[in-house]
Amino acid sequence: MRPRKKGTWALLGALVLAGSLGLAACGGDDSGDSDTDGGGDTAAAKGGIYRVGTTDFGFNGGFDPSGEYLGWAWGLYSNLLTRQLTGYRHTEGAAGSEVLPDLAEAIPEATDGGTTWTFKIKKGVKFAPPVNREVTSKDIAYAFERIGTGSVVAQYGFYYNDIVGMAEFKDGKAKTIAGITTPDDSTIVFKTTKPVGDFPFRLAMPATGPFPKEVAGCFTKAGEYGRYLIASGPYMIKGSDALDITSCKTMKPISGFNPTKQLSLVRNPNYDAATDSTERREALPDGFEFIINTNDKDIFDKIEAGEYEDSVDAVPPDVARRYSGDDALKDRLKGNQDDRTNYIYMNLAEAPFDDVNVRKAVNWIMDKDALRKAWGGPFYGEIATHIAPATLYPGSTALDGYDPYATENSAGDLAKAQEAMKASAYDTDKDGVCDADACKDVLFMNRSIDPYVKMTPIIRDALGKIGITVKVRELPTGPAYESSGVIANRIQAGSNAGWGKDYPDASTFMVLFDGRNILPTGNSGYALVGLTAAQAKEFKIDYPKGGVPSVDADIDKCSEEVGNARSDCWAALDKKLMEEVVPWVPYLHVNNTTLLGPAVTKWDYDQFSGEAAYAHVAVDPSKQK
Amino acid sequence: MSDVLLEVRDLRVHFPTADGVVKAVDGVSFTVERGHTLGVVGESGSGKSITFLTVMGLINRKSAIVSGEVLFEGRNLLEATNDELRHIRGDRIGMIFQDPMTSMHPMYRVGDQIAEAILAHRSVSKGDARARAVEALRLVGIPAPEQRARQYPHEFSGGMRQRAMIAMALVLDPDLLIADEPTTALDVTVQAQILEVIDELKQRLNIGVALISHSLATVADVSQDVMVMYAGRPIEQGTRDQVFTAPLHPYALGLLSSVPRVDRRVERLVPIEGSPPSLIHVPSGCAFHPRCPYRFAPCDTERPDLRDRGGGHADACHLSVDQKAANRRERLDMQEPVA
Amino acid sequence: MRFRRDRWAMASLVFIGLLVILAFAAPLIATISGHGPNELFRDMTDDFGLPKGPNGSFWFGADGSGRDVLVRIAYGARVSLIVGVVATGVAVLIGVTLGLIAGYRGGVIDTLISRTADIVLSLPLLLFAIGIVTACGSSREGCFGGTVQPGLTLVIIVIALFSWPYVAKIVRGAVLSLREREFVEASRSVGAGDLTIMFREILPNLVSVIIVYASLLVPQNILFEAYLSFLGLGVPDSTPSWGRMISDASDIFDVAWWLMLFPGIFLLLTVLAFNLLGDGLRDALDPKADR
Amino acid sequence: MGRYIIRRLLWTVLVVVLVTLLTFVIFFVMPKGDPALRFAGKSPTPELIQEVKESLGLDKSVPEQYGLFLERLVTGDEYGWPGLGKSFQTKQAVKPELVQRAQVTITLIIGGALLWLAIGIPVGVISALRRGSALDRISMGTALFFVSAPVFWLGLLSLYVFWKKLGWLPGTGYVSFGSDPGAWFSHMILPWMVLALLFAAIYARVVRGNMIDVMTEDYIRTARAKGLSERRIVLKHELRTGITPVITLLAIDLGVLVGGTIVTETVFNLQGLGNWLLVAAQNNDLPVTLAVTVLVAIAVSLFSLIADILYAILDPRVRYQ
Repeated sequence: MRPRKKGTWALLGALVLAGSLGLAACGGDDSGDSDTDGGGDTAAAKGGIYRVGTTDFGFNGGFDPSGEYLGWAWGLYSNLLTRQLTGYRHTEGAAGSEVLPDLAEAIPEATDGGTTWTFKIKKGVKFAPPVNREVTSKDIAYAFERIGTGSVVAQYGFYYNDIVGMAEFKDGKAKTIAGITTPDDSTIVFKTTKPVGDFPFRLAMPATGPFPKEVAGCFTKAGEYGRYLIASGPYMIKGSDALDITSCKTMKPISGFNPTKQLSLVRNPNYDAATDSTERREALPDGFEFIINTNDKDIFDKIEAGEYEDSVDAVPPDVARRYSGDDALKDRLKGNQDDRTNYIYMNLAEAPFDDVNVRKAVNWIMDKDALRKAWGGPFYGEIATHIAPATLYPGSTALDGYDPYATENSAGDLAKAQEAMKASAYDTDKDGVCDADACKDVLFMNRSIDPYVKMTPIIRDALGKIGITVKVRELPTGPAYESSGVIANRIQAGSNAGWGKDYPDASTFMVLFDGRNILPTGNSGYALVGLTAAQAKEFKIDYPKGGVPSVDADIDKCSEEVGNARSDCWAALDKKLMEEVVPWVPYLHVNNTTLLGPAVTKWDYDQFSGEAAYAHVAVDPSKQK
Repeated sequence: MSDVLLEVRDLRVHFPTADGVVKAVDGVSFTVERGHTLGVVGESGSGKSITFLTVMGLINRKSAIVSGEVLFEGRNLLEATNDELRHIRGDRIGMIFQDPMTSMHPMYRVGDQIAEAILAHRSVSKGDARARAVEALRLVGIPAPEQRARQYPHEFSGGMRQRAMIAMALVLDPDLLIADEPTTALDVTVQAQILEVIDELKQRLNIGVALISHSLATVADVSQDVMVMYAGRPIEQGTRDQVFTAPLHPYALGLLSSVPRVDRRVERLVPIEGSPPSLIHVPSGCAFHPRCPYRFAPCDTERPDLRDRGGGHADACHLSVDQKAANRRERLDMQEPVA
Repeated sequence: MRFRRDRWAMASLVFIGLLVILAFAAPLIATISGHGPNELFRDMTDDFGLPKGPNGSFWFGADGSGRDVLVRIAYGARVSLIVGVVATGVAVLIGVTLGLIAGYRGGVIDTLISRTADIVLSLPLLLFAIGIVTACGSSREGCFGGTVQPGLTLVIIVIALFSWPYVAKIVRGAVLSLREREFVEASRSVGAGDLTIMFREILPNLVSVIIVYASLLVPQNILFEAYLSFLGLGVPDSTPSWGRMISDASDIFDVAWWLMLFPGIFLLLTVLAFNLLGDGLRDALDPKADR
Repeated sequence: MGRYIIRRLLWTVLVVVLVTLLTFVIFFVMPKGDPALRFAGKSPTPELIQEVKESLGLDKSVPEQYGLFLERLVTGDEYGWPGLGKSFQTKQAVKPELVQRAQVTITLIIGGALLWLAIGIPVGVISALRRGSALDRISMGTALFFVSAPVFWLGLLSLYVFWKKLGWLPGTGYVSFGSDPGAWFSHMILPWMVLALLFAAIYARVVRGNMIDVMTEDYIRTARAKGLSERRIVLKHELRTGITPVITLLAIDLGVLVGGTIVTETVFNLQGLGNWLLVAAQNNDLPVTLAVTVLVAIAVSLFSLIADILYAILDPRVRYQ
């Protein structure tokens, strides 16, 4: 049985799995509506244990916040366990995308031309037992030292490369990071080499701490600290108070976290709600249980029976069908936009996709509705018509109703596809069907798990209509990703890809089209937009005669913009990509889908993590089983 | 004065199969007397083994149609229940088989296998049974029987194993020993020893023996009575001397002439040509006629009965006694014995 | 001949015959029903992308992509039969050759071949199947210098690779007992070469053993293909395979029973038929195995 | 005997070396992606990839890595002996999970084996004794059915019937005995049954065949000629030789199944070795793949050694050769 599970890489845009699906498109769903009752009308109250089932935790950094890059894990840290300088409301939609102070008293204005950020830390925030001391600015500075420590493998450490002295620290040339100073225990100052407008967003990411060095300092290998995590938020890992921190050697993994069984959280006795706000965290249940149950069907049976409250995994289509058809149950089914795009990529350096007309034809022919059906239909997301989800262009209306390849029912249009194909050199007889050898046996990468495998016949069928025959390789998620990222493999196209935001800005999508980011291995811009002849030579691949279009200049331009102008600039680039460069067929803005148990009295969606807003949930223990 | 142990009357054993009825034994009558050895001779498929397996109740009764009488000390064994038969087997009638290599269970010690026979019929302790087993081994001339009893069959030579089989068959002092080709699988030198052991024990224990063999030579020295079988029927019966000195039936004659004999002036082997008949489609008339060098008019139509030709010497053949004598002279290339 | 009287074996032969016809006639079934094997019928999936069950036009219902299950089962017979027969053929070819050599030559060659067979048998076979299939599927070149592409050929190679040792062991054992027989001695004494003896004298005596064994290997290899396809390591999706169809059903077997039931029944009956045929052949050709 | 065992153990070591070497070859030589990439984030820098490689031990040359693997296997590593390293995927030490997973698989195999022996042997024996009867035909027909039925299909079918439709049994997944013995048992029933039915069918056929062969043996006729009771003949003489080969078969099957219950584990969602191996191999999790491979290779070799030793104990003919 191929597992349908929340992937290891939910936040890794390149690796979106079935688990992280977003935006409600299906009847009666509630995109704007924040504090949703979970089906009961009981008032949300404190108490009870909130239980969540999942087939697999899927941590890719061993749950060490310094390296962990899984969206759901980010949700756990920021909702429940750790408090960063900045944070979010943990709610749905635009309100949930706004960055707020958390550990910091306020988000300061940058000084020195946007390169200096001085944060004041709140008093009275204490680490959970056994550390039991106040959180200081040094604990945050230490978090950045961890980011700069190679062996920790901070997967998104690149966001902090603009901090002065980070490079020297990484190379071992400096003992401290020159650009991070802590004048006193409640002040921390960051200096960046250039203005970084979205710096507060970056400080909301879990790798920025705070971490007590007396514990975390013992664990500087990738993923180790995950089993010793010391909380600063309302909850802590059960049993963390029993951790013997007299020395590194006496520490044994905290009992409440077994990576293959469960993660149990209990209230952190040192948490003072007065330092927090209920807008950010209500912290209603007395504890959380995250339970690994490898039987996906059983998880949803248990939710239905009231044995679990929630699941990390996507709701299977058959369950969604049953619930959405039942008025009494409908409200317990949630679909929320996850700010992510799933797409078919085409390799611009490989025939026949080196011809923009072929790429346009592919966009015209693709039956996006059928592709969405493979995912489970409208409940599982909105059909994508451009690169980044519209929510990443706040204040811009440029993409409202934008669909350059609009077809009836989004089912594809053969006539328009053939028209595009006729313009291509690969259609030598101009009949709208590719007849060149280049269109035969095109190497097409896909994943070997549901729902990806269900897309294969649809893609094969669609491409066949314009004369492109594909040789589909279906590999497990990891190997598919790795193979696509090796340029020498010369994969011509694929549907194993998806991309999500790290924080709400379109730049987090456009990095995929920056030719300067292309790597021979580990490449994530599979379409190779912006590839230069020099790079092609270096990677030992042929460079197409017509060249490869580049948007590097557009990216540089937009990066400097701020506010609505920034959104408009990115939106214009999105359009340019869709109409002139055409590297992708974006087909779905995937939803995060959730089924709630009968005991859930309050539930919200966290736009930041793309998962349940655990900080705002509540259960009625009397309805639990 | 003879003491008849076993009397078989008109025994028939037929096996119905998909291809027809196999008449494995088709009218056999004979007696075995105490202190005597009956030699039963015939080619494979002549029904000699089936006859005695039927006597022992060792054929599958479900798949065979058996008629006639098997009187053992006056009791008809064909009417005995399985349980009654079981008590007679091993206890009153012992049997040994052709291949000593496969006739003992390979995974049990020889002594234990003999003791098992004792325990099946006598209420004695295991220790006593083992002691008797050792004695039995000693009786059949196995050296160091105490050690041998603790060994497994594959550690025995062929001859030793057959001795052990004899020990097993005789350990309960049965009245009758059926030896089904006991020497066929053995070396020539060992053959004589085994026959000697059987003969000696027969005399010492005063039992009756049925010695089955495909060779007349084997039975020649130790039998008192001889029966020659062909295609499920006896075709010649008589005392040893009668059959050996004056065989009547051409088949018996053939068998005898194919035996190398030192007392013959000219060494000559005359095998019987042709192969044994199918038991489903037994040739009409005399079953031997297709192979018979002397066949004549009635042979392929009329079946000759077994008839006494004087002195209890009987055969089943259409030829006249004189003709047979002439054939004998020609075939055996010798004079009538002066006896 | 005993085989003719074996009613079950004869029935199996008839079934296999029908299956072969089904496999050949698959395009005909597609034409009659008007449903191509890879044709997608939007109407046959609902709003949630879940397949619809049997109806007048789709007798066995549709799969998750809206394809006709009946038509795909007919095409799937091809894969099962081809893999079953070809992989077995390759395995038998390798197994017989190596078994003959090992049994006849003995010594170092025998040790080498026998030990290789032992090692292959102690390999975690699916691991290597996964390794090979994944490795060959991840780049444009395929693997083994581009000679092998994922798909039917690779599946056959993997299966043959893991089933020859069984054949080799059987053949080697049989050769060992034949090697010292008179007729071999005789031809050796008249100066026949090793190859002549191996292939002209010994091989003909092994024919019945090989036929029996091959006939029993076929159903195993059909199942093997189904297992590989079930685990997503088999033929590409455009080639319908029963194992893959069952695999597609594995997540939704409770709401789309037809997707699990029908391919499974065909797979079961096919394997059963080949097993019965093999048993029948063994009974007929191997007089010792009278059971 | 002693020397024989030592020789076989050395052979086991050789098999482990060869099999792991092959695993390495398949892992590195065949063109595949680099597992390091997966843990370097979505926008990896070459430096980060290098760090990940170092943290996974992939920065060294392949022969060096293999040498290190063998060395750690023998001398142990930071997680104790034998050194199996930590999983690429979970960053957790392989050994404790190997133990945990092995328990699941062993539970499955032992429960299944008890069941299939309990079904297979009596069915085989009775079929042989009642050869040709209706009972025999039905038993052998059923056996052939289960030999032919694909395990995954049977598994899904049984889940559909007993879990989804009848609701008699809970669904898939493994519950440890310690946490809830009742749930442990009810979750294992179907996997045991499905695994056992296949093997029970195979064993019934083998036992029947053996018994029929044995029943025509001369020594059975001898036993009967000795006047032994039918009961004793069957129980002591026929079964002894009829079942001895089954013990060998069992030992070999148990060894092979240590890594060979992939399909059963996959269908029933049991987090055992087979399932682990499948996932690890598919995701290039080399340390896990190697650990399971080593365990399987050792299990196969050791069990076949056990089979031989058992055979020698049970069959005196072998013992003295």
